[in-house]
Amino acid sequence: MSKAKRGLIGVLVLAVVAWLAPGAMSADPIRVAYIDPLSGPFAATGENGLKQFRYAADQINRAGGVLGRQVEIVPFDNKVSPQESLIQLKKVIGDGIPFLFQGNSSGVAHAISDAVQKHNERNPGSRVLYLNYSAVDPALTNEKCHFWHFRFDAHADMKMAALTDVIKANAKIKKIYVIGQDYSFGKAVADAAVKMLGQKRPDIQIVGNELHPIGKVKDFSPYVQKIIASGADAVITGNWGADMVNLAKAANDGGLKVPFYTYYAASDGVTAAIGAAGVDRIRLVHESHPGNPDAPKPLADHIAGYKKLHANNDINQARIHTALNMLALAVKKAGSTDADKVAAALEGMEWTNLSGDHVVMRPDDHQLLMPIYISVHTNKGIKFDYDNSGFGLSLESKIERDKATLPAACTMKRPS
Amino acid sequence: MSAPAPATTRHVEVAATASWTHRLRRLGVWLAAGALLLALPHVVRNPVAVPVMNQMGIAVVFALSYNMLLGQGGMLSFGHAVYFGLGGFIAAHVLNLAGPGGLYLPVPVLPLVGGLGGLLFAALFGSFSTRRAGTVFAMISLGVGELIAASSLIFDGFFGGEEGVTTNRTRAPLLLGLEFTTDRQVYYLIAGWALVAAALMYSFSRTPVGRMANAVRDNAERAEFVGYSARWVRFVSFCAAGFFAGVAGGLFAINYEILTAENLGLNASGAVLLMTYIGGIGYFVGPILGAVVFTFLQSMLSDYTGIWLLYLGIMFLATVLFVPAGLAGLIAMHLPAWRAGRLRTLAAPYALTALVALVTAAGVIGLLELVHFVVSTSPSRTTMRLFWMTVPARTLAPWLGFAAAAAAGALGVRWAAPRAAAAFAAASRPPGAP
Amino acid sequence: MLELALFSLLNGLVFGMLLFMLSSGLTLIFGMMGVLNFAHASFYMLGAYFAYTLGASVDFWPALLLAPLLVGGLGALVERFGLRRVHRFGHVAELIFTFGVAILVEEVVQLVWGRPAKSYEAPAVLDFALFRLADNAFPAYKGFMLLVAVGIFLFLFGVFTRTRAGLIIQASLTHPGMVAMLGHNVPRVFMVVFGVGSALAGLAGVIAGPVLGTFPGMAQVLGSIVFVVVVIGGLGSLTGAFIASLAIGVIQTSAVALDLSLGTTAASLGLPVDGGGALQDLWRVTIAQVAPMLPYLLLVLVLIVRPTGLFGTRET
Amino acid sequence: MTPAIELVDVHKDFGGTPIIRGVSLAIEAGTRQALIGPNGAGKSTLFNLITGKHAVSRGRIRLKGEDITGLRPYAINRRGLSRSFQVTNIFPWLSVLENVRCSVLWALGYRYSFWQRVERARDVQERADAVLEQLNLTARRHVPAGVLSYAEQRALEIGITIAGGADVILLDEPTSGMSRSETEQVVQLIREVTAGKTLVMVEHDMSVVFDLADRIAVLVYGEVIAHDTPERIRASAAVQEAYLGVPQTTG
Repeated sequence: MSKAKRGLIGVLVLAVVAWLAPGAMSADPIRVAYIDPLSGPFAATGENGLKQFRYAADQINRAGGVLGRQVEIVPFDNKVSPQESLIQLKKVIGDGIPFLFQGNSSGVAHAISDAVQKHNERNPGSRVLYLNYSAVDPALTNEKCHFWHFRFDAHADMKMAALTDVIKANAKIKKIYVIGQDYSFGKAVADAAVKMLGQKRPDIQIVGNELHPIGKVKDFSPYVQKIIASGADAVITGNWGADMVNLAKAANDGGLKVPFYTYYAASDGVTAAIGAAGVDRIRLVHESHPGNPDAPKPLADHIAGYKKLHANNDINQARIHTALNMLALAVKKAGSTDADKVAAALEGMEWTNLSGDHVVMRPDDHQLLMPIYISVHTNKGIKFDYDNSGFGLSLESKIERDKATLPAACTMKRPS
Repeated sequence: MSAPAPATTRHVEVAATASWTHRLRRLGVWLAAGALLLALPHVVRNPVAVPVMNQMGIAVVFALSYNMLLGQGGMLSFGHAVYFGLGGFIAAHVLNLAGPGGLYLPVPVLPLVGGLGGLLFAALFGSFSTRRAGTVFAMISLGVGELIAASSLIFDGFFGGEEGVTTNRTRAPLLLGLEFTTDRQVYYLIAGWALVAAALMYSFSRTPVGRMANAVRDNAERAEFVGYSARWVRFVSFCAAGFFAGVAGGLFAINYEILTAENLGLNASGAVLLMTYIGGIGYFVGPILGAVVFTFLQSMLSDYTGIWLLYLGIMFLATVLFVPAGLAGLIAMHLPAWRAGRLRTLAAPYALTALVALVTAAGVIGLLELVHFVVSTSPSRTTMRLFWMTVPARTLAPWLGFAAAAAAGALGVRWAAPRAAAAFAAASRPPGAP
Repeated sequence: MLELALFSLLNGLVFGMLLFMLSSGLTLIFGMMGVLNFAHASFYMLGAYFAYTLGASVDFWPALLLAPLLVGGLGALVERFGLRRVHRFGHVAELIFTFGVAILVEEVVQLVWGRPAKSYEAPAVLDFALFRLADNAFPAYKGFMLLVAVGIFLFLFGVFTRTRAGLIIQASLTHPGMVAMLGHNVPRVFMVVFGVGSALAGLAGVIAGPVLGTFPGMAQVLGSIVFVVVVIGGLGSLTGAFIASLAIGVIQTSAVALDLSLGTTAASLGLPVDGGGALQDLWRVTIAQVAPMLPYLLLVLVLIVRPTGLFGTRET
Repeated sequence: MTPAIELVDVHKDFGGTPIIRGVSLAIEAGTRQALIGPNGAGKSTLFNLITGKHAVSRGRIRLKGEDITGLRPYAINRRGLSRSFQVTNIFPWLSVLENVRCSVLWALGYRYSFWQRVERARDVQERADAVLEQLNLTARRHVPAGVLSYAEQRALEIGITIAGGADVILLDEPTSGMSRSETEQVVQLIREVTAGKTLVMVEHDMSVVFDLADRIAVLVYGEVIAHDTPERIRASAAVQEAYLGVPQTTG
């Protein structure tokens, strides 16, 4: 018995020795860090994101790379924990990697953004850029904005602005129920919904504004009954993960037929888990064409090529392609990997993404401006499904870029 | 009920005599520890080492405070992170008040603020939870832990919601011109505090109430019949543990400049239980070892494998099953052999056992990684990197190979382990015994 | 409003009975062996996953029988080769061991079945609305869950009051150590009890998986709540577990329907509320929001007032 | 002179079953009082009532004139009363020395101190050393108490009881399970350590009782049927009939 332990200690000693030895010197490729969950409950999302980054990087590399150098994605596992993210950030900085992508969880995003800002202010010699491809808390590009943070996804208020435009046009909707997880994002969605609906359709009644504890609700039936009792014509929710799946299932079981406007009810197992329960009920607000019924050619090729490599994964974040290519272009323009120069090059950069949309990185707050799509969960006319389930998203409406753009509220301090 | 006979591996509370040599030797241990801590950042060249050592220092203080409950006081808590987290949040808020025109509060004093915060809440929750030990205490700690964790997501004003509370250590006034901008500067602060806190916690265990904590752990009824209220003894220990957990939280606030809900959640409470137990709850140094090893594995293992939590779980179970006295117990087990000068006789049988155990481990790890690869990647990908090799994961050969290694290793362990055990028994026999 | 109350009650009943299937096994194990089994909900999770896999190859109905048997067997193995070994190191070691098993099971489930949620569906036969009231539908599958849970309850009740084995178990719940005096093979009895308790948890997983979701975190979501039930009811008391299960089930579901907060309550009583300061959130929070926290609050309160739980006679 | 312990009409029932049925007893300070009676007479229960382990159902208990009814065991101990247990009740993981030291801390005024170190406290050290010497356990001082032999544990049990210097000592069957020679040693030990103190003991071994005790109380079915000097108890017809008439097994 003690021997097994002995062995373990031996391994440990070896590991410590290996760790203490100075790391290999940075070689030729341009290294880009990817900090997201690669273990634990959210690993599926993180791993799929990593694959999409590598897929996009391979395309860039096949086309000759950047400045004659290859792009290498270096993954770091943060377990969606702010604390662990900061440890990984220190590793990124210690390894001399100048760029880092992160997207899962706004809490983590705030932690990283704040730490990057402090690090860059204190250590002008080793600055890093934080490229946020998915965390949607508006504050990140508003009151918490800074020069070394860029966001490539539409933030929650932009999505809500688009969503409320759609609702505004639908005269049949008179009563709306808002339900969400009790934390910053759920509250931000609820507040934005109430505010924007009040401006655009004062006649709509908010018949319920409910927050439930995140990840703790075992059975959503009581909530569904409340929604039914309220007589709502539509539901808005920012729920994700198991909270989204279970809400959809309970709605189906309880016989609730009204549309659900959601942010995260697709892919990474969610589409398959919702399955038939969500058909024509679940709608998704997102930044890219859903691929159905008729995908633009570049997007269709991109998805098809990815599917060939990763049959069990989906392209569910086309913005990853946008983000990495815009970074590559910025490095090219700056002619170096210096964080400040690349950041300057990114400001105001324009790009045509896979959906064929013209997007632009607004210099005032480093928020990418783009059109927004609303799609419905269905199994009819689906060419590119999610989770190999036969279910997927089909385009319902598109809100053009200028309609989805909100005024910038950032006072950007640039390094002199 | 008759008293159970302690297992021989269990720590004997050797009473230290107040002799000169003894005190000198103990002072020497602390001085050596201090010197080592001073030298470490100069010896270790890896750029990531300093941040990881900072994390270790915080974990050490936290785990030691946890062992004041579990090891010293016999109180199994599932909510100790509450005091770590609350202490940290309070420290972060206070740090935000400090600065030009604000509170005069230099950074090095901040852990004390965290400690007082932890103490405050420990006194509050301890007032009702320390009435009983055993299951009742454990369950109340679980309930309190869940309650605080849940309220941390509801009470935005204090906990800052999902983003948590951020702060900036460079805005605080300086004390003696000490700046804390780099990780290395923070390292010395954490190392200093960890050393002081460890010394204080050690001293606590030697005070009347600390000794009575052991007595109450052993036999609460008897303690009441020698004049001590078991509840008060537990309460004082609980408050002290809360204080030092808060100190650790304060150090965390300085190091990371952010506190979030996860710092006081159940996972954090579970982690401190794991690291303390792996290190060995019967020894003062146990939690230190556990915290260092655990933190190291936690932040490094994930670079190599996606299923590191599984390995950690296996390691934890193996510790509970085979080495309940923990890493420290394993070392202490060999003290008799060392005193008798027979440690050398163990080298060969141990090395042999370690070798076959390593083969087993490699086989098992290989199999697990293969399963992980096959389950988590697309069928189109056929090869994976494993142990510095490229392995065709979807063919039978590697599976058979690793299975064979595991089986052969296991057989080897069955053969070698009894020999190592016999060698151990022989080496540990007191001198003069036949 | 009446149908809301009725459905809340029905849902509470379904959830409460499900909790009882879990807590009965847990309290049985605790009562006889003195082990608070942290891994109990893990066996529940394994039940759901086994049924998911079996359901794909055979069908839901055989899986309903097979999965709990498999889980029970696994539980017996855990007792035989793990718990029994740790037993001599005392109760804390046992508790910590089960804590480790819980972690391990969660990791193994992720390794084998992957991280995303599984689309484990209720059988098509039961996919219809049992009855409708106003706009609400009560799914047939929930009726089936209730039926199974009541069946298990009656079965346990019968075993405990009518059979010799049941009487022995009941006696040993109140007087641990008595089994040994009766000349029974104690280790074997422990193994069987642990296996049966695990199988019950597994069965709960089989029938709850389609409704509450089959994902790696499902054990953690339910794990501590089952603990709460068993402790509130009184450790080792089956009656207590039954009553606490139903109470927690109904409290949790009906609290969701209450939109009262301290602020609105105070306002309706005519008290002015000062909504500022760090505690401003305290006034805003509604009972519905804190519904899932209520069991823990109840746990702490019950333990403070009555350390033995509501129906228990023993503390540890 | 106020009695060391005074029981006034003490009753105790467990779940409705009366165990102690109106005991009134005064134990003079400085005497060695034995409590005898058949099994189940309530001797240990009476100890548990006096020491605060159980609460009385009715009646009062006074210690040196002061009412201690309903006080917790530690509060009673602090007023100068200490007890041993019939079944060995020590701190098994602590060393023998630690066991004794823990037993003197409160009495020497250290209370819940977390600013002094025990090994630097000279008075604790001296008192503990003296007790260990008396117990003849000096050589075993660093051994965990749980691994001592049975007789050693019984000695330690007495040591823990008397170390704090209480002047009223209650011993519950101090010689149970011991051989004749061990018993003699323990009797000698008891004589030494309780010199000048009030001793109350429950004992089955009649030779020990008549050897040690100044006064004997006979408890039968929860009532004191006689309380007198050993000679008179021996002669009492009531005791003969109710108790001594029953064949006794000693040891």
